[in-house]
Amino acid sequence: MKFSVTVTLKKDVLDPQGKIVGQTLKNMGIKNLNQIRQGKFFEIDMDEKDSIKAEKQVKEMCEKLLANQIIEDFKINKAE
Amino acid sequence: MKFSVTVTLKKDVLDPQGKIVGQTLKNMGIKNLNQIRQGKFFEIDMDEKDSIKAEKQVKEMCEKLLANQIIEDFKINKAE
Amino acid sequence: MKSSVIVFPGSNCDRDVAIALEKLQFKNSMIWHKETELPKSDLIVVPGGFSYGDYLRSGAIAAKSNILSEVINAGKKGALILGICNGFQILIECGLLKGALLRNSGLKFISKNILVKVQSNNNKFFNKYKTNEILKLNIAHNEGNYFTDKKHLEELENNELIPLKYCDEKGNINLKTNPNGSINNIAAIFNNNKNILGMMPHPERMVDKILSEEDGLGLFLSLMN
Amino acid sequence: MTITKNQIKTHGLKINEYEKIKELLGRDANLLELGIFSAMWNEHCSYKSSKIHLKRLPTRSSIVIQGPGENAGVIDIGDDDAIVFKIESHNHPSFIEPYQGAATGVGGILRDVFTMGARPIALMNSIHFGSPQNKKTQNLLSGVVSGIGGYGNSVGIPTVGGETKFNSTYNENILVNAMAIGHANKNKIFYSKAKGLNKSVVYVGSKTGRDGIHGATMASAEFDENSEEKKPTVQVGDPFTEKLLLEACLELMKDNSIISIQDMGAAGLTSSSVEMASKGKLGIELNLNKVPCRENNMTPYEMMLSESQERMLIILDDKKEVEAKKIFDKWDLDFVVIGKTTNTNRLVLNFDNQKVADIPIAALSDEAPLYDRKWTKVKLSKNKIKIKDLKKIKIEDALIKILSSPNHSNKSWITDQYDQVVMCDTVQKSGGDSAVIRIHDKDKAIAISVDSSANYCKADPKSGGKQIVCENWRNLISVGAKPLAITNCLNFGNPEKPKIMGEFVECINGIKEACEFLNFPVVSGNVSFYNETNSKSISPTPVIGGIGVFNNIKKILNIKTKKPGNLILAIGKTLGHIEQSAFLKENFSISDGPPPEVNLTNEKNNGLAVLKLIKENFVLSAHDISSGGMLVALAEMSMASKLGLKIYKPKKLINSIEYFFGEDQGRYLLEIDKTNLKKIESSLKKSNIFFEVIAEIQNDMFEIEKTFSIKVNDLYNHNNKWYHGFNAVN
Ligand SMILES: Nc1ncnc2c1ncn2[C@@H]1O[C@H](COP(=O)(O)OP(=O)(O)O)[C@@H](O)[C@H]1O
Ligand SMILES: [Mg+2]
Repeated sequence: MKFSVTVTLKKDVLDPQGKIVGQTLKNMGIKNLNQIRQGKFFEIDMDEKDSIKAEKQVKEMCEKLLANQIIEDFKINKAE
Repeated sequence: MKFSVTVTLKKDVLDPQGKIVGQTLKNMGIKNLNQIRQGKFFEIDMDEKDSIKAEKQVKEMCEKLLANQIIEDFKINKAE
Repeated sequence: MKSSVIVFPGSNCDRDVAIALEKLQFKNSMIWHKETELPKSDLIVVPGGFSYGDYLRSGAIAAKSNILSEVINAGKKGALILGICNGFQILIECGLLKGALLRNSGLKFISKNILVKVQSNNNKFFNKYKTNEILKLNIAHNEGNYFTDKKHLEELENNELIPLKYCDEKGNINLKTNPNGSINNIAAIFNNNKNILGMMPHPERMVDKILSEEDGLGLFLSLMN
Repeated sequence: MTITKNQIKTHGLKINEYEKIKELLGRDANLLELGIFSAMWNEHCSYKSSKIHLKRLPTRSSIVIQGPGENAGVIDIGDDDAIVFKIESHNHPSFIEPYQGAATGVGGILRDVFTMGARPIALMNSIHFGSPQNKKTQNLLSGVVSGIGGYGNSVGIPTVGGETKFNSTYNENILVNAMAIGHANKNKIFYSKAKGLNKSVVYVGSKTGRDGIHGATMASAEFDENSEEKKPTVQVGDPFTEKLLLEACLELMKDNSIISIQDMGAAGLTSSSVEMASKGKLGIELNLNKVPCRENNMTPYEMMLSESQERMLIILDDKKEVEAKKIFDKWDLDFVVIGKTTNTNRLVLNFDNQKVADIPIAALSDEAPLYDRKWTKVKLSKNKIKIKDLKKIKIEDALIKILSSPNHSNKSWITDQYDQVVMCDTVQKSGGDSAVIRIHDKDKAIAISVDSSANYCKADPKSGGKQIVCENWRNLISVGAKPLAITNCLNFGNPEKPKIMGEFVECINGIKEACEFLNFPVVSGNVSFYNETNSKSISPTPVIGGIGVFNNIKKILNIKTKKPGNLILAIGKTLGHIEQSAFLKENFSISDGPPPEVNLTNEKNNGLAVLKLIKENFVLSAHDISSGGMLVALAEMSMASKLGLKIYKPKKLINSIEYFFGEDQGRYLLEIDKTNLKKIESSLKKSNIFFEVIAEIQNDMFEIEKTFSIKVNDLYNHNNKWYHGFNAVN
């Protein structure tokens, strides 16, 4: 069973990476860029048929390791 | 107009981060994890009403900066 | 005085800090991360380096290791803990210190000698320095851009919990003298009890006259007090 | 299935080479065998075009423990200490993917050094980029620099110096040469020669993936528009695993369980197993089902040709397997017995219970083609350039132009991305003439310098080859070290062209002559050919990495002037050779005429005289004079200390421009105390050394008497501008 997870910085946390990427893009001529923020993306493949159980495990993975919840939010998607 | 972009390592390209994250998750007790691979995630906000034009610009951003196409693939999603 | 240096796969300043400690007559032990018990020590050091390659978030994976639960217990009981560079990142990831260390604002690894100003010497770690003394130390990191919320920042500022701030020769603390984008030029922070210190600069790199100035010595000397 | 012409071609082999393969096998090769031959017979692994010329290099002296032929060279620095070092190119991969290319270049050279039982103690590099005006340059520069830093910083080895140059000759072929230096006990050096029958062949390190398949073939091919297609061969480095592998290997090396050990570099499992067997005159048999693989369904072809990083092959003593495995388990690394040594003198590969390849070892190594390629003499330009025919230029403007040029600008934008002091033994970082690293726990140190001068070599390969060895020797002496030995990386175009081959042969002749004269042997090296795109080749660029030793750590010098009132002494005669100078290049875009002459006798005498003065404690700071000439060297000393200089006008009837910017060889600048001048003069006169007092140290102002005066701080600012402007985000 496959999942994807996105981890993004919370709104009020500074995103130095996104900021520089944004500046660079503007310098490259993309003037109508309002904002870009950078996060992480995980593709997860579980050896688990029970989708409820699998999703619970993915949530646990996010809470315990993949995201630092003090500064980051995460979102789990079930892959088709 | 908002987009999200995922940038992932091409198949067969070594993902040292994903490897260590996977090992750590297994050590933490998630035994049924087959594989986890790590990529990047971008949230992009464009000041552009024309969705075709905006998407073209996002594609350009990916090709020129956000993804290193030698080792990475990207995917663009229009955010709701 | 007894000290313990915790070693993770990828640590690379463990030997350096051990040498500094031994130079000052600490009885030091190196503790491998897989161990489950910590010898009784007056000081626990979490050294710099790239534990687990800095993968995921620097310090995140080391923070899950066996020995860290021992370190956390010791810290809660009041043991002195010093986290340097990657060690600071680990102490943050395991919750002993609050806030976050983000990518440097220039998005580049920075390694150079910088200046920091001692904000207060009213603690176990800096009592051999004078307040407002300017120290030359070395930094070498990718993620040293300290960030925290307003409330915690006020707490830090109001309770003398920020022992070091980046500055210039004249002691100016401002954006121009900030190497990595750290909020309020913060280079080091304490927990509320001031028994746990996390710092980005490497004091152990400034203790040997043949190599450099010796501004780092004071920290180790303070700890012996 | 028979091998098609097209398959032969895509494997980088010539039809007649394949004919020879058939002859050696006594039959057609299968595809796997063809792949193995192509990997072993390509230029990168076989040195087929260079071998007969490399043989001429002097490789011995009383301090050489191991010369070329092993993973790295080894020299004796007294007591039980040995220094293990080598330089290697990673040019082609870095052009395609600068970050990973440079990073894996560093990783590869580190493994060459720790395979021999040495703990790496320093990294150096030589990187060459196209013109700053070239659109690709900025991206390549920033990628390469962060790749070098990213790898070295993470493994925890200080990157302490190197050189960075820009020239349009590298527009489509950048150079990334990395050098690693390690320290070992001289009685515990490990070699790659296999010994003993039926010994276990053990695979350790990372798993094998599909990366870099045919990387070695790529490094041996010219680029063209279709190079894009070669992209998937880029390898990704994992410095974290390298650090573990380093610690695990050094831990295992503490006892005597290793019979021989070899890293898997170019052509991975193929070249490592063949090399070990070939050196030991043995056979080797592998069961490929045992190879730790990262992906499912990998074929024998992929396994044998993969260039996945951070892997090693070890031949172990019989009874040591259990203990050895424990060490690798501790470091979470794979440790698998994949085969054994045999007496067949053949490489035999089994997969799924079938023999899938069976090749005589000698066919892959000793019988590999060797070419004595045609070469033609390089036409030398005799053109003289007359200063008075050029547009008039003020000395100070010319100086500032040079100091603020890409090639002469301060490199801190680069070096601030390298951890230069981790391991706490860095006595001198980059920025001086040589880096200096203390031998851990001892009162001794080594000096390291990396140099090249492609412009000189282009104009006159032989003289340029000599010059670069001399410059390297000078750099070591300038910090007070006694030069011991060098490694070299020879970067050239397509050797199948007689003109390029001519540059190569003559450069080697120059290097040979200088090394012999200075007793400065070559103990390791690397050749990178085919640095050529659409038939345009790079200027010949030999890079020399030299090592010197200090027996007294208190006698280490740097270029920082120390005290107002002290004098600057120039050692060596200034004739004012202006052709091929930075002055002409940066101010008039002229690069014509012959390079400065190299007089080996003067070079040696001057160098030894400087060492003697240093030994007698007369020298307070020192700098050699190289690109940019005397005035640039003086400015560099000033900028390092922020102290000014009052420089005297040349006494003789020599043109000031030629005097201050000429690039005559064999010269040094030394800071001395006035009160010692008499003693120094008489000592130098006695040994027939030419010298002149040329300046006095003062505060703040850098000036030439009655000519110009500028604040040192302004010079410094000019010198520190370019990189930041070039790499600014806005
Ligand atoms: N220019 C050179 N001068 C001296 N020795 C060289 C030179 N080029 C290569 N060698 C030697 O040839 C051997 C093979 O080199 P190489 O294929 O680069 O080794 P590896 O496979 O370990 O990278 C090494 O011992 C190396 O030192
Ligand atoms: Mg090798």
